[in-house]
Amino acid sequence: MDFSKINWKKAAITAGIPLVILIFLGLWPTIGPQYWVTLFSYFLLYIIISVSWTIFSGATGYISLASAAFYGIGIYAAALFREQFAANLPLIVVVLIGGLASFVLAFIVGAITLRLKGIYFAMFTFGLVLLLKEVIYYWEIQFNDLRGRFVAPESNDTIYYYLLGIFVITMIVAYLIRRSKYGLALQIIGENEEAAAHTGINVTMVKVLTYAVSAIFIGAAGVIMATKLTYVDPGVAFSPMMSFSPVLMAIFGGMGSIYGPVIGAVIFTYIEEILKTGSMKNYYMLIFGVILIGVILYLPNGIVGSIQNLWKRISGARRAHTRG
Amino acid sequence: MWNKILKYSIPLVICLVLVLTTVFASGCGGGGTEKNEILIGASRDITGPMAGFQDFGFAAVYNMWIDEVNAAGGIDVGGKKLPVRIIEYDDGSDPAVVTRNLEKLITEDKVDFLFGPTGTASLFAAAPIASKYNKIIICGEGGATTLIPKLPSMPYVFSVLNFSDHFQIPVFADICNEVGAKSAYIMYMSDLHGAEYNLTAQSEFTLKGITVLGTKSIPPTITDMDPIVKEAKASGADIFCSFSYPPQNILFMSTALALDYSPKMVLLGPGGNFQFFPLMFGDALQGVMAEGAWNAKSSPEAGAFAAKLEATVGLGNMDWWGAIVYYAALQHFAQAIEKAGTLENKAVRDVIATETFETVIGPMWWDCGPDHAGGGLLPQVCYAGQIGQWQNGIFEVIDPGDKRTAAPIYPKPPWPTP
Amino acid sequence: MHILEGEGVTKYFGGLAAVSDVSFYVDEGEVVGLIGPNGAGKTTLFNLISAALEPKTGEIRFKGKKINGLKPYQICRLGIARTFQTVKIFGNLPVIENVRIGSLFGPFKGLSTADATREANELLEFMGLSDVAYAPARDLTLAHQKRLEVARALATKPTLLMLDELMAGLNQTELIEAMDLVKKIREKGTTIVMIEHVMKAIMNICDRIIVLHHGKKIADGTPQEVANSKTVIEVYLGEASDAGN
Amino acid sequence: MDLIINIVLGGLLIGGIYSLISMGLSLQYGVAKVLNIAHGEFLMVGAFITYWLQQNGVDPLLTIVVGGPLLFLVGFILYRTVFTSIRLKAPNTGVYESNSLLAAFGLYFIVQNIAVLIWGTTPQRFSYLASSVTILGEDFNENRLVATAFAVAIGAAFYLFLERTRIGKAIRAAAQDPLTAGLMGVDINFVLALCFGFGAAMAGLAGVLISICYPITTTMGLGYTVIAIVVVTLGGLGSIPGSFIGGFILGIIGTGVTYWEPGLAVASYYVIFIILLLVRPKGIMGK
Repeated sequence: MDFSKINWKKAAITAGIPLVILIFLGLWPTIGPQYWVTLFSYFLLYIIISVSWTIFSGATGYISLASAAFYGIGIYAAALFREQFAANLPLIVVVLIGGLASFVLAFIVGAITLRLKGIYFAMFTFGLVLLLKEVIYYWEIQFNDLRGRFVAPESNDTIYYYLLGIFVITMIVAYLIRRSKYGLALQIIGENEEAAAHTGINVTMVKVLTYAVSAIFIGAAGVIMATKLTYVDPGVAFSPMMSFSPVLMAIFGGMGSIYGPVIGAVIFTYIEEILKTGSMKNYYMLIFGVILIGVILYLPNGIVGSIQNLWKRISGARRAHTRG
Repeated sequence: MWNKILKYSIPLVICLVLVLTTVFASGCGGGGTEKNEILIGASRDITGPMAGFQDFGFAAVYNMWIDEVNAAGGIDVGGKKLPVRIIEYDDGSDPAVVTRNLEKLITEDKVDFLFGPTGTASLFAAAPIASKYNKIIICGEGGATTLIPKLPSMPYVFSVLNFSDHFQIPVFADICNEVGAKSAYIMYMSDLHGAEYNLTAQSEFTLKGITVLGTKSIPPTITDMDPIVKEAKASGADIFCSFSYPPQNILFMSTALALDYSPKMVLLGPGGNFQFFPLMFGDALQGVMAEGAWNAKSSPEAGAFAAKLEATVGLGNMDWWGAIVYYAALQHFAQAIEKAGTLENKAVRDVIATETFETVIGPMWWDCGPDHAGGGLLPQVCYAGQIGQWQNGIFEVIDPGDKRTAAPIYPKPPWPTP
Repeated sequence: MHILEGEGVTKYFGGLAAVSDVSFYVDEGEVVGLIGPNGAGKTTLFNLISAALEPKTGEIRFKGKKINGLKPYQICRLGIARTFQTVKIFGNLPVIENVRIGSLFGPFKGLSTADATREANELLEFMGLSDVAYAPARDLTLAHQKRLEVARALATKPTLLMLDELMAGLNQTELIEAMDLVKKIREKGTTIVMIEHVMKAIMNICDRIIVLHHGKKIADGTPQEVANSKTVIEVYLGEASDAGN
Repeated sequence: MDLIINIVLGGLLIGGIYSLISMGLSLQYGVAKVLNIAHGEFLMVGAFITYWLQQNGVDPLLTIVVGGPLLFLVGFILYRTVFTSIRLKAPNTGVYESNSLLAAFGLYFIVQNIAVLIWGTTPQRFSYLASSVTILGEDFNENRLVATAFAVAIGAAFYLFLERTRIGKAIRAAAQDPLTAGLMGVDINFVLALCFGFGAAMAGLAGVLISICYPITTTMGLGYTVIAIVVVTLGGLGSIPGSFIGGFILGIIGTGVTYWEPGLAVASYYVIFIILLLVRPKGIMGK
């Protein structure tokens, strides 16, 4: 390897800043106020979900509304494997089970929806969430005489560190996929699927596998969150908001970079928090709706994209000025 | 190069802003050690499908109670009168958000006590969180059999309301025996509430010689009840039970009126016991029964309370199921704090769990299991009534025994001609 | 040796036979033209070969091996590349990236990133697109977009290149450039099958011409033979007189 | 036999309203390409306007004259202000579709919460033609009979409008291919706004008819939106007759499943929906 070619400044920025952030996040439970640890858990949760969503949907343009299904499967994995089948299964094992269950579900969904394009795919995945919710409701009432299940709580710090772990893995995987040949394949599938296929890309494999891999993190996060919710029912587990939130957050932040969904998730969660508990709580959903439409109308590239555009315009203008 | 730096600095700046806000927020939230008010937190459904309960459920009663307490200078805590303040957060009826709100109330706002959320599912979400942080929570709307085995491990949870086998259905079965109703058709909602009422009714009816001729579960989203009403009509059962929530009960009434299905006895779930029901259905409600009951005639105290509550919330928002027990539980709660002389949750909890205080429903105490070690439910004698029946615009208590304010009408008169 | 052979290839759309019992062959190093009036089944035949569609009956062989039933990406990796009637480039990506994608995914064993970049630069040079290498592909003129598509196809290292109406919509100068380009590609040893409406180009470049009409093969021979074929003249004249009416 | 009569007639009586909602969504989703999650909210608004007028002594069926045009106007203006701008800014159809879906989601929050602020969340109902009529020996609600008759009449009138008028032809052209229609001199933004407006109006009219038959709440919209989405898929995207027939089919299936197991009625809709998407995404009437 030719070391002289490495741009050290760039490398330092690329590796350094995430490292600083990571150290900060790792120390957070010891320095942050108690509730803010909880709030950061929610930041991490939504970052995991929106980044996972972006891995597949952001690149290919297939709008998946099945996030709630993967999340819900994780939650039910926790309810079943922590409480019913094997009461003392360690949390880490259940997290893996939840991730695996989501992987399998996503793999099946991916494999059977190959023919569906555009909005049909969105509708199928959304229908799936609602179907799972209805069927599990029915199943629990008819055959188990219960609606919801209790899940033993974990300490806030445990939940936080698990989410942090999943977050780190999600970011690394998202980064690697984006940087790899594989990510390029995803992107050009999004551009033109037919041409991609004739350029030697195994479109089916790339699509199904990425979709399934991206679902793992959502399912794993679901397992952890079940221990925070402590009481779960199909309505909580398969809440359609979990399908729409990642889409909104990713678009809000911008899908052009890996940081877009992260920023979108953090800001969205924070706005939600302020609105819900502030003096405007009676109008919270109303304001939420207005913000949503505002973002789509005025920030179509998301926050990151818009700031970059703005920057380009400013710097471009300056350059033009000096040249003139 | 600039683009690269920018790309990384944006998230950094945002993180920085967040951290700074955090520091400020926590700096302001700290406060001194000297308490000058009693802070109560509640996650309530302010914008969601059950927002209506803000006007006539637990919230209506606790708001009135807080105003009264503060008008009198507050609650005496160790010789110092402290006013009560409530912080309410919206959860849109989503149990996941209830969890998050309660954590904020406990860890960020540092509230002293909690009041329960709206609805059974939310209550179930709230109870474990309150237990996790050892915070007293007094729960209003909601309650279910599934909670009972959990209560011994949740000593800080106090659930006020009566529900299925927590006395309602057994009393109803006794009334059926008394008037001679022999057979029943059960429609229940396919959720926790409906399922357990159905199970309780099945076993109670079998125990007391009432035949169940048919059962049907309905989803919460049902829009068309014709098939069920037609089937119930064809079954010829004396009793029709609707174990569901206000929207389904209203839909049942409308459908039954239109298809002229008027069984001898109709028992409705929540909704049937609220004043908006007679406002909606008028004379058609004559003889219709619902679960959980009290009225102005229950006792002189109840009469005074009814007048006071009506003056506060208006006649249309009267709740003839829980209002009086909510209020009694709050009176008990205030006296417990005064007796404990502290806001320390463990001490207050022990007083609540063991002591009997005089309230609007007479002497009231909590049933907290062996050694008063668990969470609490009210014993049967404390309730003003289990089953009510609309008679000439009044929701009469028809329980057998001394709680009764009027004898049951059986069979129910046919629907009035429109 | 026949590099590509088709035997009784048939494809229906609904009840209509788009390609009906067509047998054909392409020899190594040849340039074969595929012509016929609109709706004759030319593009459908391309789609069948490149596995965008699957034939109802019949067999397609490449280098003696049956290839129908394979997926498009497998066909591509075997060494058959194609372009599209309506240009299908990756518009939001830079021009060079479009070509690099061909090298990365198309060959049987994909190239390393560095090799792909080198290869892409060479191809862009060859195609005369070096000046616009870093522009987003969607900003190119139609003629350049078509060239880019050919470059991307060539990047997959095909032994057989299928060009679908490369010359359509080009002006006179661009046309001549395109014809030169095809000759240059041929000189590199790539076998070419091209669908074309521009007769001048066909007659000039092709070694052999296959004529389709209503999904059936009606002629197959040198440009001279085809130009003199009665059936072909009738079809084209009939077409012209239809259009006249 | 009784059961079959009950299922088929009962299904037809509920299906008329489904048809109306779905035809509305078919215009918005099939033609204007907005998967309008807020569709049911327009229905809810129509229902509550009727309720409010009825409380003030106006005959519910008269509300059709008020509610339809009013919601048309709202829908039209919404498209001209919000969705046109999204369409013009979007680089391709995919982006337009997903962005407008999200905008519709925002609209859903806004409309529903304004309604909650005005009308609360308590269910409401009023009594109108609340007696039964006997058909083939089975009892049916009179108000549902009337509602279905109106639904069919409105649906048929709208179909004729599409088939016979110039504007109708422009709408159908836009449904086939917006780009070409635009080239042919159709003012595409205007036509799409018309479609959105008509869609909102149909939802509003369905709401009027629903308020006559069933109790209404400010949170009921989404349930009907989902039904409409299923029906539109069933009937074929953008096919008005398909949605019309699909509504009745879904009504019959729903009623049938309710007789058997009410808890699975909604689930059965999704099963139909998912199977259709897999087997025949074009719908029964799609080309």
